[in-house]
Amino acid sequence: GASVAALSPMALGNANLPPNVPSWTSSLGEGVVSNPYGMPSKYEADTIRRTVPWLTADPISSISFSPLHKLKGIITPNGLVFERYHAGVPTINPDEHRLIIHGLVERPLIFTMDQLRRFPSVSEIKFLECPANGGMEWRGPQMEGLQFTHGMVSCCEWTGVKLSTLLEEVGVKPEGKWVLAEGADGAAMSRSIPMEKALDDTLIVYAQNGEALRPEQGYPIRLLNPGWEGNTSIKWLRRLEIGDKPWYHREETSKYTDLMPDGRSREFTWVQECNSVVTSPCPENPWMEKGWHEIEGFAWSGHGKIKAVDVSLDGGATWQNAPLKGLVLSKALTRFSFMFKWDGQPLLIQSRAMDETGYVQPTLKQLRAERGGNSIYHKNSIHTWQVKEDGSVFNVQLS
Amino acid sequence: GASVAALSPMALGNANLPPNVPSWTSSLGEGVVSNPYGMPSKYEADTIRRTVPWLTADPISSISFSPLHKLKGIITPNGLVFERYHAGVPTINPDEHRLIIHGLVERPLIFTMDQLRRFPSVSEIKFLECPANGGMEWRGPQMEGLQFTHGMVSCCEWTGVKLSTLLEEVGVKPEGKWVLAEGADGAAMSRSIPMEKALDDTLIVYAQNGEALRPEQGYPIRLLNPGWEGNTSIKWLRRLEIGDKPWYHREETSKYTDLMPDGRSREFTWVQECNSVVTSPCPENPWMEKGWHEIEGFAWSGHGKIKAVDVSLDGGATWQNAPLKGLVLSKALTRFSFMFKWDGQPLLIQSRAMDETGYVQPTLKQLRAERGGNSIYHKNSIHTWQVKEDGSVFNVQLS
Amino acid sequence: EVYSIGSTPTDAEIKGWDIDIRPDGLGLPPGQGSVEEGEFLYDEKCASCHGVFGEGEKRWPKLAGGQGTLTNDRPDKTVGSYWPYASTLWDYIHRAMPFTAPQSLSDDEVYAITAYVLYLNELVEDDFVLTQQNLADITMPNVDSFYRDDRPDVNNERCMSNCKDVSTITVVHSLRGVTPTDHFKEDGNDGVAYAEEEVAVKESSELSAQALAGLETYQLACRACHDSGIAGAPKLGDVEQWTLRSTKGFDTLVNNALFGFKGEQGVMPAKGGQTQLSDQAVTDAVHYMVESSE
Amino acid sequence: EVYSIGSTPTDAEIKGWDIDIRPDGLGLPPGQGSVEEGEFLYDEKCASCHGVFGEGEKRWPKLAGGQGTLTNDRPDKTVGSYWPYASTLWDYIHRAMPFTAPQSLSDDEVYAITAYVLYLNELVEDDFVLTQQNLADITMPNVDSFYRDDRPDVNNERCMSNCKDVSTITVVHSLRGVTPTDHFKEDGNDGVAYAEEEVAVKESSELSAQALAGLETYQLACRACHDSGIAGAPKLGDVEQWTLRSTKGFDTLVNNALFGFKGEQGVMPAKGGQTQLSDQAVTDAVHYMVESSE
Ligand code: HEC
Ligand code: HEC
Ligand SMILES: [Ca+2]
Ligand SMILES: [Ca+2]
Ligand SMILES: [Ca+2]
Ligand SMILES: [Ca+2]
Ligand SMILES: [Ca+2]
Ligand SMILES: [Ca+2]
Ligand SMILES: [Co+2]
Ligand SMILES: [Co+2]
Repeated sequence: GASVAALSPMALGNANLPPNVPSWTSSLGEGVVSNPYGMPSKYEADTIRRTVPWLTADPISSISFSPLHKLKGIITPNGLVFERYHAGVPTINPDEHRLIIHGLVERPLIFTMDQLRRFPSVSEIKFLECPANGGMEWRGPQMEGLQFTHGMVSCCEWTGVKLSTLLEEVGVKPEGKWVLAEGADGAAMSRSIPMEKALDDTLIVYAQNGEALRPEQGYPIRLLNPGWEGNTSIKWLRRLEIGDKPWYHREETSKYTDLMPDGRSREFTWVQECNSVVTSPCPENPWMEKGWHEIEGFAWSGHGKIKAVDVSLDGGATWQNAPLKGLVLSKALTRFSFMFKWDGQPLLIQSRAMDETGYVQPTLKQLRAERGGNSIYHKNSIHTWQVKEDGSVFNVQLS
Repeated sequence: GASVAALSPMALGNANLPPNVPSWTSSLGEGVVSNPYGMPSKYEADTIRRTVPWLTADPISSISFSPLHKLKGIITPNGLVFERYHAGVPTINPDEHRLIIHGLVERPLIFTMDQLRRFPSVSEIKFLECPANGGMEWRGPQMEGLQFTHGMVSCCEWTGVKLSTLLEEVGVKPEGKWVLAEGADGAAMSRSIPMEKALDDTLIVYAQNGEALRPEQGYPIRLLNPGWEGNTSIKWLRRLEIGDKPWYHREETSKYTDLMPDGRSREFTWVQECNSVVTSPCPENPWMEKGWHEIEGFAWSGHGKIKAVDVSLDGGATWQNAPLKGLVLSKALTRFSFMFKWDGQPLLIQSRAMDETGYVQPTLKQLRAERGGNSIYHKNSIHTWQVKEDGSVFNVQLS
Repeated sequence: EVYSIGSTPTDAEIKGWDIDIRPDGLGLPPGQGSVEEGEFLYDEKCASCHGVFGEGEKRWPKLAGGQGTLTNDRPDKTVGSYWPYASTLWDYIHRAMPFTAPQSLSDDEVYAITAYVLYLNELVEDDFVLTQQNLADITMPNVDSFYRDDRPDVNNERCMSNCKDVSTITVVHSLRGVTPTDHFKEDGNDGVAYAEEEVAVKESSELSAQALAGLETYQLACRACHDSGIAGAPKLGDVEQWTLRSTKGFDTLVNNALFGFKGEQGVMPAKGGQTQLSDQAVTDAVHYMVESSE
Repeated sequence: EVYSIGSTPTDAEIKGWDIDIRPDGLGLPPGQGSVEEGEFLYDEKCASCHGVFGEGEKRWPKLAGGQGTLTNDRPDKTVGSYWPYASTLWDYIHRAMPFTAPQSLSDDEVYAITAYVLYLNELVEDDFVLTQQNLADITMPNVDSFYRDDRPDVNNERCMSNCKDVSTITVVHSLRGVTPTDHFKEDGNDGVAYAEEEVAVKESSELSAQALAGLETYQLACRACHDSGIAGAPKLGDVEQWTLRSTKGFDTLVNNALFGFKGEQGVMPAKGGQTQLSDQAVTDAVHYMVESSE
């Protein structure tokens, strides 16, 4: 194989390139526990979460985006999981934190964090997504990189106790149909969860990708509602009250309701419907050379497993199946891949996912026709990257 | 349920306990991108890798252990993956790093890191273990915690290119039966890999748990031989040479050979055989209360999937099956769990794993009878924790 | 009950944390508050962000107005125009507001401020007194407009070829400059995608000792408004604004900072709302702000 | 060839990195070196860690001796007693030694040092000259003792009950103090499980400017031996040892540091082996060490 383009890094000077002995080969590096808790290479310093200040009034109630363009596989490392909270990240001493479960129950209970770890635990890889992901682009493309168009989604291995296990401990009364979950942060963030979900797959989580939850993710404990709007997975969880009706709190009335063109609004739009995006190429990962490239991306669905992903290179006129790779897990990011030999022609790359319910990811046109331009949340439409002749990539919408 | 013991943290003072409003609820926390690359809570500061200085002459050629007692699920977060290297961690500029493949091939090739990312990629969750894991205890128990008895194993989602893909590019000649892999570190660490493995599941890895490889793990690229001795998975990989015979370099003669009682030695003992350990309770995780506890641990096998794990509470006289939980993947850590109601009696807790080949994890007595006390590597015997009446836990061996 | 782990909370423990309010009034504590009392409290604790008339300062949420706009091209969703239940307002103010001091309001204060926000939305009269008893009776204008999620609402086909006429495709480009790519390519390691115009603030070496002593207080109590200039607050480093104000004399500035005042352009709460601060600390912070803006 | 990604390396590029040596001699470059030349080089570059006779200082590897011990209770695995091939020695010295300066030796130097390590193991005579041609002919004593992995070698049963007589179980406890649990429970955040006895080193405030200037050089070039006292090096802070040596006069100390010397207790390599260091830097480092040990 001969290179089709010059090896541009050569321009950097060749002291470390063959035939020379690189400086890092002719010397000793750092010893063990130089970093007892390790960090990425200094050459990866631009792999960080980022925020967009104009989105919110203050960084304390705001969002930061995962650098999806840098991520591989389905696990998001904890340091790069997107952040969303309403009163900043509280610094909670786990020894002084409690979980209370009360309301329409036989036996209200209060738990220390150590006690929660005595229950049978489960570990599950699930995505977590803010329903506002992509929501800045209902009216037109605004964001110039994948980190900002789709970066409000992450995927981790979560460990904790099934909520159903704890509900069995307290004994839910027959009238108990809803659970209010409440955080210990300055927003005392609260959401109403229906009992069916609570008894199905909701978790009380204390670990994330192997280690204790990160503060931004709810340390020491959080709720996790797999496949649902991220905000329902209450962080810094302190209280669960069982009731017979929903609470209609601020985050399920003023926010996280979807305004329709007729002036009415959908409420309790919990599920994050099937979605997908190409992560390479993307504006941050342009193509530097002609020839073969892996067109790669991920798909996910709050309704279960991804069944298939198709890729189009011509803006949606023709599609080809892109094989899934790695683990295909329910309500988890799922990778797809499509090898393509690029000869320098301009492209309009799209991906379209289908989940196990048979639902096919819609076009933006379809979504807009149904929902108008003001519903903010749940924009899961097919996304388009424009690849130019020079390999640069742009966020565009087709109409 | 009533507590069987006093809630000891109460002693800390109750300003943040109910009915009070905790300080972190009545104030604002930190805003987004306060930590563009996030870190654990300050209350988890003791969840770190640790080393044992007397094991090696210098920390630059040494080992640090993963805090297994703190880990949950099967993913080891990158900051806590155990470290082992022979000349320190080199700081490699990825733009100035290359991979050369040459020797008995049709077309030698040299790759930039960007070029490697153009190949079809795969992501797989695999454990990585140093064959010296547990090797300090052939003659008797020496280490006082799980971190040190078993901490040379970690498990990540690795992303990269199959070595077979690259070997197809260079075109291996019929005489090519072995691959020499060589690192760019100060040890220029090298090992001979047989062609069958290279064409089976060996990977050239550039990402780990979603993000770029960590420097300690071979940034920007490393080899990964799933299920094999960690040292064969050459880090900071710079060169692969195809040859017709193995090289018998220092790390496959002086080291990583197993001295038997008859004075002869096994060579090329690549596979990490089936192993398991209870991670809770353990010396670092004593039981603070009587009543129900989850006895939890993990098992792994370099030969494939874990089929079953049994737990004994009486030092191996009687065993009960401990259900596997979560993902059961080939050559990956696999969790098991056993609920147990503890009334305060002393216990000798053991776990015993069986893999899909039918191999059952041996006793230390069996291993010693076969291998004596000087083979250093591959001590995968059943491990014993002694639980005392007060819930404290000790590393013991039974004879 | 399977595992008998955990203990039984006392009634007092539950009561301290059981703060949720429901549309039917369940959870409301005894108490009351009038629109009149509410106005006074609102102006002091809320107006700096949400505007004297609930119109919202800068990007801080608007609380009033917007009725009848929900089908507009740019709908205006506020408590009055959008929220289905008054209970939500009581609950949210009580659990989360004021932003910088959550759960600091007494129950009567929450009744009063809730009454006033309803009044700003023309939902109650100026002599209205909100109580535990009458809250659930308030009907919000938009209450009947919510319906349960009925998705999936769109139905795409898995078409594989000839799915559209390529010649009809129009490409709409993104607005350049919103998240400039150079912010995340080279040296953008601060986590901020879009740098707002930086105010040139002085180096600490140029500041007096007293000004430096005020830095911490500034960051604790003043930054929220004076960094960005919300609620009409003069921005740190804005020489023009600060020169103007300094003409009143330094003592007047300190006095206004200590006791608060309502100016033409906005409201300055006493000690920035952090009444636990010493007078000295606040004075130092004023030194810091004035010197930084010379 | 499927994807045609990457480019063709030049022969020179491959040659620069192609350093591996095989038992059959494949890979050995032209060159040679004698035991005699090797002794000189070894003493200068290797003995500080591996001992003048290959006996190994402290925990640094032993290179010679141990023949006939492989079936002992405490076997002694060295180049002579254990290694199957001489090529491995050449390859390893060339790629990785001396530890602090890998790949710094010329090919002839590697031949000479390899010859000397073989001589220390009584595998060649003192007049031996190792060459590209004769290396593969050297037969190492342990070459026939290696056999391919024949595991699984043990066969456990999946017994479920009555697997052993509980009354026969003897519990062997771990040796307390090796990895004390208090190091990873409370305040052990330095990542070190077992703290070795600390040497009381002076505060930097007690040191002269020249001594402080030498700190960096100390850490770069001297620490490896003088922190722990390997190769007979006087330990930093060991007042007795340093007082003894200071009696020779400061200039003698500096001279020995600059040009190296062989003392009774060990070898000091010239400039600690880091010959790129300026004389001044080394002098400063001696100041640092002497003052720190007063
Ligand atoms: C320092 C600024 C600040 C002050 C002072 C403040 N708020 Fe807020 N307010 C906010 C912010 C920021 C939000 C949005 C929080 C979020 O993102 O969840 C908010 C949200 C609200 C909302 C919900 C708006 C909506 O549309 O969902 C109400 C109601 C509210 N505040 C009332 C009050 C009241 C009443 C007070 C005084 C007692 C007050 N606020 C004081 C900043 C402030
Ligand atoms: C500063 C200390 C130091 C110096 C100087 C040094 N070495 Fe080493 N040597 C080491 C260490 C440490 C190791 C083990 C490295 C590892 O962990 O892989 C080692 C390993 C070796 C081994 C392999 C030992 C075995 O049993 O596997 C040989 C052979 C060797 N060195 C030869 C030399 C020679 C020859 C020189 C001089 C040219 C030299 N060393 C200089 C520290 C040193
Ligand atoms: Ca309640
Ligand atoms: Ca007014
Ligand atoms: Ca920039
Ligand atoms: Ca070669
Ligand atoms: Ca000699
Ligand atoms: Ca300690
Ligand atoms: Co109250
Ligand atoms: Co050479």
